[in-house]
Amino acid sequence: GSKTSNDTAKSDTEASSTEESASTGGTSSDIKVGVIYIGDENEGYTEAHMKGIDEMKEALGLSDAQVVEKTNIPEDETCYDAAIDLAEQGCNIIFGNSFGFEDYMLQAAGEYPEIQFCHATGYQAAGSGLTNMHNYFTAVYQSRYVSGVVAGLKLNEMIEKGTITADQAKMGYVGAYPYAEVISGYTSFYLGVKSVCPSATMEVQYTNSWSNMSLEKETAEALIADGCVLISQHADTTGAATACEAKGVPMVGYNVDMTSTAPNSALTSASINWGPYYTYAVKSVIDGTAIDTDWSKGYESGADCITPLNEKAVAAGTADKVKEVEDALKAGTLNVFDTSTFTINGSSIEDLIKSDEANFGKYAAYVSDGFFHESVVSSAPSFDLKIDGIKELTAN
Amino acid sequence: MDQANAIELKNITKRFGKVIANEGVNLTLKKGEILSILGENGSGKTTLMNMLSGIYMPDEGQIFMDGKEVSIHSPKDALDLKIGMIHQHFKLIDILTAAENIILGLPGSHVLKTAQIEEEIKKIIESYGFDLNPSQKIYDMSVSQKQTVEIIKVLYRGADVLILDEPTAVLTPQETDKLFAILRNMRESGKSIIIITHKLQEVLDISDRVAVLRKGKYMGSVNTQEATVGGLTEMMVGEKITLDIKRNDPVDPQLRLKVDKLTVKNMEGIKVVNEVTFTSNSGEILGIAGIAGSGQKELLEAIAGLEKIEDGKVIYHACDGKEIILSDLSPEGIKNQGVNYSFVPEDRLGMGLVGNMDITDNMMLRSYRNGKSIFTDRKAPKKLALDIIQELGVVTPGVTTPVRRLSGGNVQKVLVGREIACNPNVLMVAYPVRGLDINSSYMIYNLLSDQKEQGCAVICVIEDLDVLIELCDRIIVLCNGKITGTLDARKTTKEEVGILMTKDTKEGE
Amino acid sequence: MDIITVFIQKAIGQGIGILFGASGEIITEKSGNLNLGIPGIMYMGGIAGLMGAFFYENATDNPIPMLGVIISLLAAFLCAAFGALIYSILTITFRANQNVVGLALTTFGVGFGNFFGGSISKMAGGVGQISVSTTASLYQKQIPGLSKIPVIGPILFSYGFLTYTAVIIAIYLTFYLRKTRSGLNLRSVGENPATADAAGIGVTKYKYLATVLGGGIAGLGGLYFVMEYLGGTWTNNGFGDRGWLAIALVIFALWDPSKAIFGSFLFGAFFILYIYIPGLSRSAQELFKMVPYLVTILVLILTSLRNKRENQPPASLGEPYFREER
Amino acid sequence: MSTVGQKEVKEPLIRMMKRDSIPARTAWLIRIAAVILALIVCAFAIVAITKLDPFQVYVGIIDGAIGNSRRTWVTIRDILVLLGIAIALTPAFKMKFWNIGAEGQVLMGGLASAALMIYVGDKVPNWLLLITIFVASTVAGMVWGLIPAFFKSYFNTNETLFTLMMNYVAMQIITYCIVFWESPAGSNTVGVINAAKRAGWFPQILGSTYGLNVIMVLLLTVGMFLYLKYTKQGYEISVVGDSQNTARYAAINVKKVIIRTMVISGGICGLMGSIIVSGASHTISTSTAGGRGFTAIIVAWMSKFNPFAMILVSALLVFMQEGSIQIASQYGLNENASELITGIILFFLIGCEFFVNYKVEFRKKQKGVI
Ligand SMILES: Nc1ncnc2c1ncn2[C@@H]1O[C@H](COP(=O)(O)OP(=O)(O)OP(=O)(O)O)[C@@H](O)[C@H]1O
Ligand SMILES: Nc1ncnc2c1ncn2[C@@H]1O[C@H](COP(=O)(O)OP(=O)(O)OP(=O)(O)O)[C@@H](O)[C@H]1O
Ligand SMILES: [Mg+2]
Ligand SMILES: [Mg+2]
Repeated sequence: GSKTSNDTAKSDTEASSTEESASTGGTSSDIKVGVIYIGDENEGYTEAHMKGIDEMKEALGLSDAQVVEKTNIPEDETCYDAAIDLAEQGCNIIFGNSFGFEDYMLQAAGEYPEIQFCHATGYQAAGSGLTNMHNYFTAVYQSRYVSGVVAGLKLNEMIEKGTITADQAKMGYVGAYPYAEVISGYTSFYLGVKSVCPSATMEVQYTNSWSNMSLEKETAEALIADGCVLISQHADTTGAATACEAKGVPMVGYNVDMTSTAPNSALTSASINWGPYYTYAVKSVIDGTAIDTDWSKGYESGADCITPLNEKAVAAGTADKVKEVEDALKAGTLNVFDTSTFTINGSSIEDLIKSDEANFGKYAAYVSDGFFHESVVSSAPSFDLKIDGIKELTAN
Repeated sequence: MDQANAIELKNITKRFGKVIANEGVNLTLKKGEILSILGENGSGKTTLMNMLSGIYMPDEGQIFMDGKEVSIHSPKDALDLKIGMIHQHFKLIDILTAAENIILGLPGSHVLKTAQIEEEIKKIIESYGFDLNPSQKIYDMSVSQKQTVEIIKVLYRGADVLILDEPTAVLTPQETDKLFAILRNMRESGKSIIIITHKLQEVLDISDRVAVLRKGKYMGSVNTQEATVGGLTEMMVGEKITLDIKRNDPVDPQLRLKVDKLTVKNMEGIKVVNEVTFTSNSGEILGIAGIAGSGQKELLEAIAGLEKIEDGKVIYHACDGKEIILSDLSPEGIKNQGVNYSFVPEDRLGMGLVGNMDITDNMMLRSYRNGKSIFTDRKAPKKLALDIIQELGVVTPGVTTPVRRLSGGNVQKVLVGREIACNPNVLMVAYPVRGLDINSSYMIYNLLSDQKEQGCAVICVIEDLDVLIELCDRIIVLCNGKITGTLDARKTTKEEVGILMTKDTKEGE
Repeated sequence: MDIITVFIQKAIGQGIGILFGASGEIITEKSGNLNLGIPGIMYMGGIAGLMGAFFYENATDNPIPMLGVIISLLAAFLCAAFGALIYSILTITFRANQNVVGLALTTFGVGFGNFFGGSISKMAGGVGQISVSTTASLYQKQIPGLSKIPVIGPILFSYGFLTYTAVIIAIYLTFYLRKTRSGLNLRSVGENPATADAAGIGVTKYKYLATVLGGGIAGLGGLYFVMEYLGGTWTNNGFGDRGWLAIALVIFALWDPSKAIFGSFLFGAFFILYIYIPGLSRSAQELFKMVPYLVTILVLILTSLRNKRENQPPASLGEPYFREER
Repeated sequence: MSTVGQKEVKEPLIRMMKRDSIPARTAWLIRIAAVILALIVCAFAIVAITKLDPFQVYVGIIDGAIGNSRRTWVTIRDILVLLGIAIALTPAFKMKFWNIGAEGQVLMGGLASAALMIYVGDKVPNWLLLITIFVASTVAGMVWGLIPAFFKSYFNTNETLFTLMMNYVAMQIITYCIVFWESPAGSNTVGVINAAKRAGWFPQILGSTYGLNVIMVLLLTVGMFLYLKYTKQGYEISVVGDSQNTARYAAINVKKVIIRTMVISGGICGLMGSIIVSGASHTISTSTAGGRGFTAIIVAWMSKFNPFAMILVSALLVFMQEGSIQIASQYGLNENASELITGIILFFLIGCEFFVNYKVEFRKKQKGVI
């Protein structure tokens, strides 16, 4: 475990190293952790999880032998095999990082009640009746919001310079699937943009794949050809960055820092730091305390962040504004899904819930105190409303 | 003899697995002579020649050219030594033109100067009196045209030693005469020539000296002037044999097959069989004469259901008097009607047999359907295979050898043996002795006669007019797909048949 | 820019990688070798080129773009040729079944690409961090001036040099096969090696050269994808199944490289068509993604309906040659 | 006068000759030697690339494949799938029909099973559902085999590409269906189908979850062996494979045989799809076949269409694959390394067949130059 976490997670590393001193002397030497990954270190999403695991190892002082990682596990019976195999190897806690693992992990969790199973991005733990099954995610909408602010400032700069007019401030978004996680993500990004650039609009095109570099690039190019002046994405590769760099269109990435692919165009990337959760979950097992059935923390715990701003590309004053927004998020004074900032077909969500038009009633549980409580009912994002100003190019 | 040796083979041995194709062969070819090599099928003639042309390498022995030892590892070495060979099976590329085939592998300018090359080739064509269009594609050519290309290929390369492996097997007598004239011409210009043929008359006709191989061993040579057909056969086979074809009068001939105004078109839409009408009777051999490519092959294949029939009828008259119209049926349909007939096609390995299967499995081709079980019976075919090997003297390392490995003559014996074994009511054979040695040829002729005596209606296409007249009861002559005459074999002459074969038929159209 | 112009431009961009693969496979097949390892070989070319540029750029402080291009070109070509050499040794000298060797090589090549792709990713500091921007920028350099002409500029002149190289190679190969002596020899080797052999042509030599050079050319397709198309990065299985489409294109083009040029553009167009058709639902998009494959099938059926002699695969395709075999 | 004889007389260094036959024992020794040689080469590669102790890596592979009974069962299950698909391909290949569309045929079979599990689910008793699944998935595979066979037999359409393209069409059909079957919306995941009631799942047989898989695939293996070797249809396949002209001559209906054989080949592939979906994964996705349709081609060819040799070859390949999952996790070795190792072993195994079929002689003595 000599890998150090990257710069973006620096603040968090410090935070957890204090935790580490608290846990020394515990039973961390007998614990064994198993991890099932959909990809490997060559794939951005899994790589982020691996970094989180490494951070956890360092924070809790686990040896390499105490962490067994299985990579490139497809979302089928192989996942179940892997989970069972890890259980039989004596793991006390087993993580799985892909949505499609959930059913197989549930199956294994039922068979090994004394082992903790933690599944990222899933939603079934609470309803499963298994006490050893847990879901986790982070409040990634926060980092998306912050990255949106960066994008909005860039748009403002372009409007000021006269490159575009205010009503040409149309952005393109390369999404993977029309899935709540993606919808919640692009909405928070858009709300971030709008908070500084009110005239901005956005088009979303789906690739129907989590990770396909060529498709992401082609989709970004089609969006640019369609008049989008800034691109963001919720898909795992740097395909969109490649397209933007070639066309000189500013872009906001996801997961990883994209400045090496797009040194002149990448502004920043919304990113997740999984370290805090892994540290929390494994430490809970060591301490013998219960793990949250649904865990979702954000900026305040260092689980979300944006990658370092690309000074070459961002608008002047971005860093200050970002700091201000981040502080507000950490302090809890800023709510991303403030219902006063968006409308759906011209109405506010509160009004829609009241009228119970088109089944809006089901959102009542999420909306109170003037905002939509994302990732509270369950750890996975649940905001799947199409708000005004955003147009999905893929029909439903 | 004061002539120098062009080539000297010393103690050459070549094995293929267990088969010894050549064993300690010593052979010389003198400068400016035409040497003919004679031997039964599978006696190793082709193998020996292939070692001169670089296809095979001898396991043992030495090759000398002009007195110096040479080693020939590849065809290229042979070409560099100015040895040219025309192989038993043409070595031509179908989709290329004659000119492209001729210059294949030769050095020259990087970019092809097609016009110039064709000009050069035309010169050769004219100087030897060939008839060929250098820009014609090979797949459009007749067999003799292909042969011409092969010869020009050798001439163009300027070979000093020319080897021809059964060049006349597919030629008409006229074409053969033309070829021989050219060979004599070449001999006059100092070239040395080896020719392999099974037709003894040709041997006597063209060669200066005859060398004989038997079972891979060299049996010695005789000057052609001193040679006789009987002597040569005895040398080849190792014993005295009689070369007679028996022909009895047909006994109780009954109508078996009636072909009525049959018309077949080829891919280009030309009528290759044009309103052909004839009958075939039991206990009778019907011969079909005609120069190569006059529609014989298509006619037989059409009757067998393998060729699409444009117009006309083929009616089978069963022994019980029932009439079955075959012309609408596929081979499968004919089979299902219970018509018992056999067919020995021209293309033995490509149509009559499965090259990669052994003799037993090839026997099954006719009989595998027997019985109700979904499983095949291998016992009977195996017995049949052993019987055929025994009775027809098939030279093979074993019953399990793929037939592809057998020499041409032996392949034919296996095929004919199988077809006769079905006790057919109608037996059709196309070019049954092509490529066969004289001994085997007579064996086949007599097998056909036997079939006739057993009451089978035999239809055969045979090139050799002497044999045709001697073997058959009736002869029909085809020219350009039309019948130009029906003759009584006992009364006709070779000349009469020859005239009908080239009779101009255009007038009727 | 007009959306149709962009579409054509992108279709060509998608097609070029396939074109390299098809050109390489055509001369390979003309020698009688059906190299199903091309998809793997293209991965090998891509990763080797990227690694070459990566190590070069990391080794010097001021990398010279031209040198980076030369190094990566060589690395890609040689590594892909090496893959084809493995294939050649096994199929030509050892006479192993071409299908098996090809498929095994594809497995090997894709694994090779992803393995080393991962390794350099790690060295670069993580996913998406590989950067060979100096080299890649030269690969992506468009023809100055001309590319700025409206409509014609983007469609004809807005590509890097590899795009033009692909077209030139394809055209030259057609010329080579049709008009040159050694092209004639090569064709005859693929049609009938025994005949070619008897005519004194070095069958083995031709088979080796055609297959190895063909592999090298195909490898440039991988390089194109990595450098010009993606601007110098790597992603696992990023090249997808384009290698298979390259093999499909061979038949599509009836073994004529110059016909493959337009074929490849057409394939490229079908690939991205659905992105440019507005208002498709997600399920409809998935159906649209079938189009390239359905069109290939349709073309196959249509070409088989008019079965011309000249449109057939090389007659000895897929078969090993042993002179002494009867 | 010609200028022959200037050339030096030289025996070539190496001469190759076709062997007539070789004792089975020698053949196997050659193959074993090839595997050992391959492992040695791989060992060098491992040291060069990863600096790991190759011996331990191999121990890791063995441990990963058969380290405990669960791992062993997983290995067996995966061997069976690969074996079954190879068996399915064999009749087509024997007929020289280059069916590289097993991937798609398996997928269509899997799709049929998944559809039945989803739509018919708990409406019928499980045994009836399973039988329906077998029939439906076989039919689905048959259709996928029939289409290219039809065009091959009537128009001589190139089947290699046709079947390859059919794979992608099948994949797109699956992604299309997933849009409707996914849960939750947009997740692109069907998840475990009928997780609670296990409707359409293979029952436990002989005390094992995979008992039915074993029985079915072994029956297929033996059946295919008998079919090809001893039945009339098997004989027809060989004849058609060797020469279509000869087949027509022998009154075999070539079109019928091509179509029938591909229907059988595709049908078994489809059935394997149901074994994967109902008997193992209980879900459907584009990676349900997971490239095994291609690997099976290698298996079928390397085994020279001998169903029993296929057991060995598929066992070797799956063994390496399962083992490498283990070493990847144990040593943090990138999993793609296993493809490299498998590739190298395959190259050696493929190459060694040459020495089984041919005799190689080195120059015995230097002959005199005259
Ligand atoms: N490539 C080969 N592989 C195995 N056996 C062979 C091969 N070539 C020839 N033989 C065997 O060697 C023997 C001699 O064959 P060869 O072709 O030389 O005979 P031939 O005299 O030319 O006969 P024919 O008159 O029928 O042409 C035969 O038994 C044949 O089966
Ligand atoms: N990329 C490719 N290019 C050409 N042929 C290919 C390709 N991929 C596969 N093939 C196939 O390889 C096979 C081998 O061809 P072969 O020359 O044996 O003729 P054939 O197609 O079997 O046809 P026929 O039965 O008419 O002789 C063919 O079936 C052909 O379809
Ligand atoms: Mg011969
Ligand atoms: Mg063919």
